[in-house]
Amino acid sequence: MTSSTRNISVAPASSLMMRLGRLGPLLGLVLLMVLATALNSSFLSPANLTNVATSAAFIGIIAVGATFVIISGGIDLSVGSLAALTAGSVILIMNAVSGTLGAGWTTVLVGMVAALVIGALAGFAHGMLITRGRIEPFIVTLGTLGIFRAVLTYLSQGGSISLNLDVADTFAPVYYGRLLGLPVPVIVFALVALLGGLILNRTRYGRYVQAIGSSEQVARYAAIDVSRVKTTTYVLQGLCVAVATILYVPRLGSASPSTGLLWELEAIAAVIIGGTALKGGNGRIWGTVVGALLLMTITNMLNLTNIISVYLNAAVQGIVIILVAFFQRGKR
Amino acid sequence: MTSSTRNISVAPASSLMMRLGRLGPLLGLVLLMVLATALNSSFLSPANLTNVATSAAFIGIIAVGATFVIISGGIDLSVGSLAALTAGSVILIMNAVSGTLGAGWTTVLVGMVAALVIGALAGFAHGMLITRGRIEPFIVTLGTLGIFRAVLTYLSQGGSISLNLDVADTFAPVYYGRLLGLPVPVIVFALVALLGGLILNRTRYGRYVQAIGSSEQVARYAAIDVSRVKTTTYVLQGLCVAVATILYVPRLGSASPSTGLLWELEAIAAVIIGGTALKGGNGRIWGTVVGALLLMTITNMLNLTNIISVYLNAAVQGIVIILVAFFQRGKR
Amino acid sequence: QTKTIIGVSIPAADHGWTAGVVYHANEAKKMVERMYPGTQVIVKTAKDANEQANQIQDMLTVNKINTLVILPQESAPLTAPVAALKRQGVYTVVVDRGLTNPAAQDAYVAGDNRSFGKVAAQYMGKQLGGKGNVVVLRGIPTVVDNQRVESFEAAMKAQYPGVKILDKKFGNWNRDDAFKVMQDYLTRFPKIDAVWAADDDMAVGVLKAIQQAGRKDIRVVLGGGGMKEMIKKVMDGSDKLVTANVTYPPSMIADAIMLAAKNRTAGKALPRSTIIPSVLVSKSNAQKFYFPQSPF
Amino acid sequence: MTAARPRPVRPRPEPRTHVAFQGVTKHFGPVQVLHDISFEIAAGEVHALLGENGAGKSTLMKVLSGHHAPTLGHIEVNGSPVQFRSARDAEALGIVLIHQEFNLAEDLTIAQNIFLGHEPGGWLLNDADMNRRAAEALRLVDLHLDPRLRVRQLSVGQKQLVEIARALSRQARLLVMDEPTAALTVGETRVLLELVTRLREEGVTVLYISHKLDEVERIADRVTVLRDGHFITTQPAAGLTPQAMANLMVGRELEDMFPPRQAPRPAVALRVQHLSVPGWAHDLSFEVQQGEVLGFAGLVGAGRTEAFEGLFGLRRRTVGRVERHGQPVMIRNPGDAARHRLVYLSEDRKGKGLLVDASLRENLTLMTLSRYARPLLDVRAEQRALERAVDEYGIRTGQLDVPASALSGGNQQKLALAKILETEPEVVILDEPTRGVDVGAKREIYHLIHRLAEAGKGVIVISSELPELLGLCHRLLVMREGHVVGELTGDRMNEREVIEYATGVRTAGGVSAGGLRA
Ligand SMILES: Nc1ncnc2c1ncn2[C@@H]1O[C@H](COP(=O)(O)OP(=O)(O)OP(=O)(O)O)[C@@H](O)[C@H]1O
Ligand SMILES: Nc1ncnc2c1ncn2[C@@H]1O[C@H](COP(=O)(O)OP(=O)(O)OP(=O)(O)O)[C@@H](O)[C@H]1O
Ligand SMILES: [Mg+2]
Ligand SMILES: [Mg+2]
Repeated sequence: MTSSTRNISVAPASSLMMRLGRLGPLLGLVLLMVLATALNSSFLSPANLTNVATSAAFIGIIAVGATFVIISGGIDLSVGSLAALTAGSVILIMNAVSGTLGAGWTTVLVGMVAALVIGALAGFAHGMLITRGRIEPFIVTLGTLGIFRAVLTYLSQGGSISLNLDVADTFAPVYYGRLLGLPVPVIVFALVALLGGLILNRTRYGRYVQAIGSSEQVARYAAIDVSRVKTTTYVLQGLCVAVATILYVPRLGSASPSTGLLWELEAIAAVIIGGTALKGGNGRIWGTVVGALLLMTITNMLNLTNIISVYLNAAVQGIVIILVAFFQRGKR
Repeated sequence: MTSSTRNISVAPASSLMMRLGRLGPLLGLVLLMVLATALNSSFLSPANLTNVATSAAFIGIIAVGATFVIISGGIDLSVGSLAALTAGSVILIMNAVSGTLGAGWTTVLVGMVAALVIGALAGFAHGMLITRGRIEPFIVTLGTLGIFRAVLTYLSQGGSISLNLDVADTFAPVYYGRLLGLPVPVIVFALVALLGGLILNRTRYGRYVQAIGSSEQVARYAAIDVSRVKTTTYVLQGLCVAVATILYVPRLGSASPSTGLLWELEAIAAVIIGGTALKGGNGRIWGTVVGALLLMTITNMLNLTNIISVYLNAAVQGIVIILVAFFQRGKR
Repeated sequence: QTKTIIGVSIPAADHGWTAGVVYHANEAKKMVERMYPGTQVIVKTAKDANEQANQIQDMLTVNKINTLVILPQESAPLTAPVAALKRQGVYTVVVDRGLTNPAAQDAYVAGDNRSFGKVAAQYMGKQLGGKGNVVVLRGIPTVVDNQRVESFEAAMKAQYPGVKILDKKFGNWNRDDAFKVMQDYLTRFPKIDAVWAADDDMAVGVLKAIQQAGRKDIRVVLGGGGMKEMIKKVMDGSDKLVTANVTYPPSMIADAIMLAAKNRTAGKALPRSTIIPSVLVSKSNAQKFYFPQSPF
Repeated sequence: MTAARPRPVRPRPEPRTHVAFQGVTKHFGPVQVLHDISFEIAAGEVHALLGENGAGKSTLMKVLSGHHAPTLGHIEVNGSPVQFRSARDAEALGIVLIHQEFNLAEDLTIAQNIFLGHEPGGWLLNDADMNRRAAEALRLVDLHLDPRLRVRQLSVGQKQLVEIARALSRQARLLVMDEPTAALTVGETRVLLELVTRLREEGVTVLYISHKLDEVERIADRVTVLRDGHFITTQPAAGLTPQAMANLMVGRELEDMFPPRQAPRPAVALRVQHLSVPGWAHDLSFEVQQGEVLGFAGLVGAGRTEAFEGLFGLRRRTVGRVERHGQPVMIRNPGDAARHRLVYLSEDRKGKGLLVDASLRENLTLMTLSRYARPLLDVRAEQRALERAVDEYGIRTGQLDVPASALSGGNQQKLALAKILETEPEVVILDEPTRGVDVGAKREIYHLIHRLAEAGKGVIVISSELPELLGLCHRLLVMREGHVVGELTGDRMNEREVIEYATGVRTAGGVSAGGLRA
């Protein structure tokens, strides 16, 4: 061809700033940890760090699912309610089958499968209403937010649904146990995040999720089955909620109308603090993981100190969230 | 240039469907009213209808502001907290000045002006953080959601802040009074909605808001001061919250950490049920008004009947919201 | 003779105690409608003060109630709306959380938040032998919570100055939040002698957190409110940390409804004020407070 | 414009019909866009499709490639009727469309876009392989970019090349190119045309849409003309001059493309000194007289667009001094520019020029709303303005109350032009003003530009079409790698000199860009 077109080298200029921007949430987390340690040196104790990681696991696992939904351009407000409903239903199911199957692992397995089925079905319903029903995701999941929690409230008659004690004992290691020295929830969280990252970045499906979030029109022109991919993101979200619930149930062995309250906001916040744009198109799982850890570190830090009036806890959280977002603003 | 513009025959086909789609929320409201009347004939009594309209006024007024924010492509999650903080601060201010200014209208006026100033300042802060600070609106307002409520909790020391009784008596007519046979809040709601509609559809500013929501880039190239217009939408939102608060304070005469809880969800729901797209670009104020009325009618209907377990209220609301959205889905 | 229509407005069942309220209100409705034919009871729940204010207005306009039994979400914001109903001729019975302007209520039936805190402090101080470290989990920032915590602290300071309150954080009357707060307390304080969880839902989370950490230093976990599982533990003595409870019975709503029905159908006024004091539940009297049918 | 066609004589097998349109008709709602179109495309030929803006070319091609379903009629491929449910069905038969309006996911990388829907790899994607193959495809179109760059960062011309590379990577048997050269400069265009020739030799059928009729003359075997959605004729290209093609398209004789140039006035309309846009343009200084048409020539990536975006404050830049009509002015953003009666038409009409989802009326009046605010907006006056502009700029549309996205490419361009000229500016900067515009309309735009100049405006034209710059401008500045490397007037304004400067064969002999001011 003609030599008239220059070879344009992709100059690495300004990429340092870019990278710093990308690392914003991580920097935020590190700074926060330094601050927390300064305020109370027990912050860095292994026991406390595992506590933080374990608590972050619930929101974190849910947020991994939310990352997919948000990257594809959707939103799911119902995750907290779905967690509550799943927890309640699963407990009722396990209590029921424990009569015939006993209080062993069979019953627990039945419960786990039930959780996954419920999560997947709820996600599928969301996906169908959004794609076939052509209703805004915000509306659909705002609706089911009410519906799921109401059904749980009805099932529990407003009180709590408790797992039979003997089943709870069998189930307990799923939350309280340790593998390789780490709490099970932390391991599961890590696995879910790795799998999520793999799916998002290394599979066709993940690529399509990003393409759809970037431009649905383009994706459709590229003959991608947009409805199916979108529906699947909600199913993934449902499955993530189910996994979180499976870890949650053995913790307190009960579900009540206040289970999972406002988890949706925390999950979405984790995703966005992690650098995924709310309007979709691109994002990253590791950012979400950092986001979840960061949110939990703030709470932990506030519980470990007394310097701020308890009334102002929420203010500190708010300020930290805004500051972290400010750190990584460069890249937009 | 060539005058060769063809006139291709224009048949009015399919525009009926389009129109029906646009009227979706209105149809939903009418159907719901028919249902409510069937369940309890006193639904249609003037007293009940004014009750519904009055209760809808708070969320409705806030939602008018939210319509601007959402059309411009933003979001404001902090409205409920801001309402609480404004109510609390205004009560403290009025209590303080009533010592010198007495319990008359001067004090009340001071309170009203204070509310507007606080609302506008909060909105301005949001706008600055979002435009100059380049932080996602979701994050900024999630942060201030926590901050505003925490400050109120601090001011009230966890309890509630009450308006002095004599000032409350002077203030009362602002909520309980009537003008032309209609409750004051309904009149104010109507005025705010009319003004909002006028600004959105018949002024330059409103056109710019829509242009920015449609494409910020194009708006910038078209010499629109994007930052200023966006900031102004948040200021408008803050002013709407202030107006709602001015109506709210004489009603309940106090503010507490739970004032305005979850109003943001209701306001956004009203906007989106009304047919404004969450991703911005276009929307309509009358739809928002209908959306607010619709949400309140659902609650009212549930209060009027006994056929459904109280535990399931939220489920009914959820289902109705989804159904209404389904009605108007055609247009997307 | 006009028919008695009693409107009951209570908070939505969002945690254990309010669930108990909803349960007892519905039980009372059944009983009243059986005992006083022709009397109608309408039970409605509201998720916040604003909705409750709308709700009681709706009840008057549409259901034409002439008696209101209300357990306000919050006192101050509902004072004006209840007063408005009273002005329009409704007989108002306020339960648990007294209005800021007592003139707005015809009758008041309530638990006693101050005695709730005091009884808890006295029991705990005694158990600790007047010396030790206590952590406190408070509820949601409300007047109720403030009263309980203030009187707890006051009583402790007055009677057991040797007991030290290490910190008090909000657990939001929620098991999960309480679990997390307790975990962090356990990290932060190497020696804790007793936990005042102020609510049985929170006590559940606290117990799990202690169990997980395997800490042996804690001797007392005191909840409150009378959740059936907790009462059962006290009754059976199955958990050595849980040896007592402090009542704050959600059934007070039922008492109020029954009182209202009895007096209103007879055309009489209720006593201005009926206070149901908080009492200590221990192994000896636990049976009396055990309602296995209630969700709470 | 009449280059001899370098056509190798090939042993042609019996001309086989590759695709046949059979009575294809298409409605968009109430508007009928295609009327009973029937014609055939032979296997292995380069078949050009001509027609004015809005004639229905793009629509017909979208029907062919499975993006739209015809309302009536059908398409035959290799003799058998087909029903495409999606673009994938068409691609399965080797029919690939290069879109006129880009269809790239901005958040994905070049490689990810090229292989979207066709990713290599098994369960896990093989990104290394994908990037390697994407680089190969890019090399075919002579675009030397890292395939891992996000498309958001590319310029319009580069996006166009990526689109083409994507189509090439699909092993097409029938390649539909919808105005592939509209955003390309001479160099890239030549590369592309060579590519088309090579594809034909490999037996690929090419359907080629362009408003650059000299290109058509160079490469097409046969030509089909559409007018107002009707089939007009199919003719062998051999006997057709660009002039004849234009006449077929428009249905009447077109005379002088470029009006005679009037002498500029002695007053300076705009003077810019020491404008630098980091990474793009270095220390530019230039001025344009009132009544002058100043051209900016250069290759893709020369930094012309960026320089002017910088001037308007749309990019980070530094600037020494800007004078308008002799007065120093401060331009920090497009708002300042508008106040000083400067406007800029972006080359990227979809991303920066038009609100594609908004109505024509809202687009037209976006920059002149103050005119209709009294104080409330007078929508009826806006509507009248739209009717006038539609007439004046020849915007062809079935209905006036449609979103801008429903206009054909060329008509969108006219709307974008109308929008900025509505502001009655004193200095007009037009970046690729005739992108995708048909010959007839081009001529109208040229005349319009001259009317602006005659009225004393300063006009700057950035264009990749050399003939356009040569025919239109009083003076040309040639940019290369962010520097003004040459200034051409009078006799020196010819194709050879421009290309020599633009490609660096000739330099300004040590004269710095700053010294090149007129
Ligand atoms: N989605 C649509 N809805 C309504 N009308 C449309 C739509 N798409 C195209 N049209 C109309 O169809 C006609 C033909 O458009 P088309 O894009 O095929 O023209 P074209 O020949 O490609 O023109 P150009 O040379 O400008 O690209 C135009 O009048 C256009 O307004
Ligand atoms: N020095 C450079 N370093 C990196 N990339 C460059 C450089 N110069 C040019 N480019 C690339 O080439 C593109 C040139 O932009 P653009 O094509 O808009 O320039 P232009 O002069 O306006 O050309 P035209 O208007 O003809 O398209 C840029 O997007 C960039 O990716
Ligand atoms: Mg076209
Ligand atoms: Mg350019």
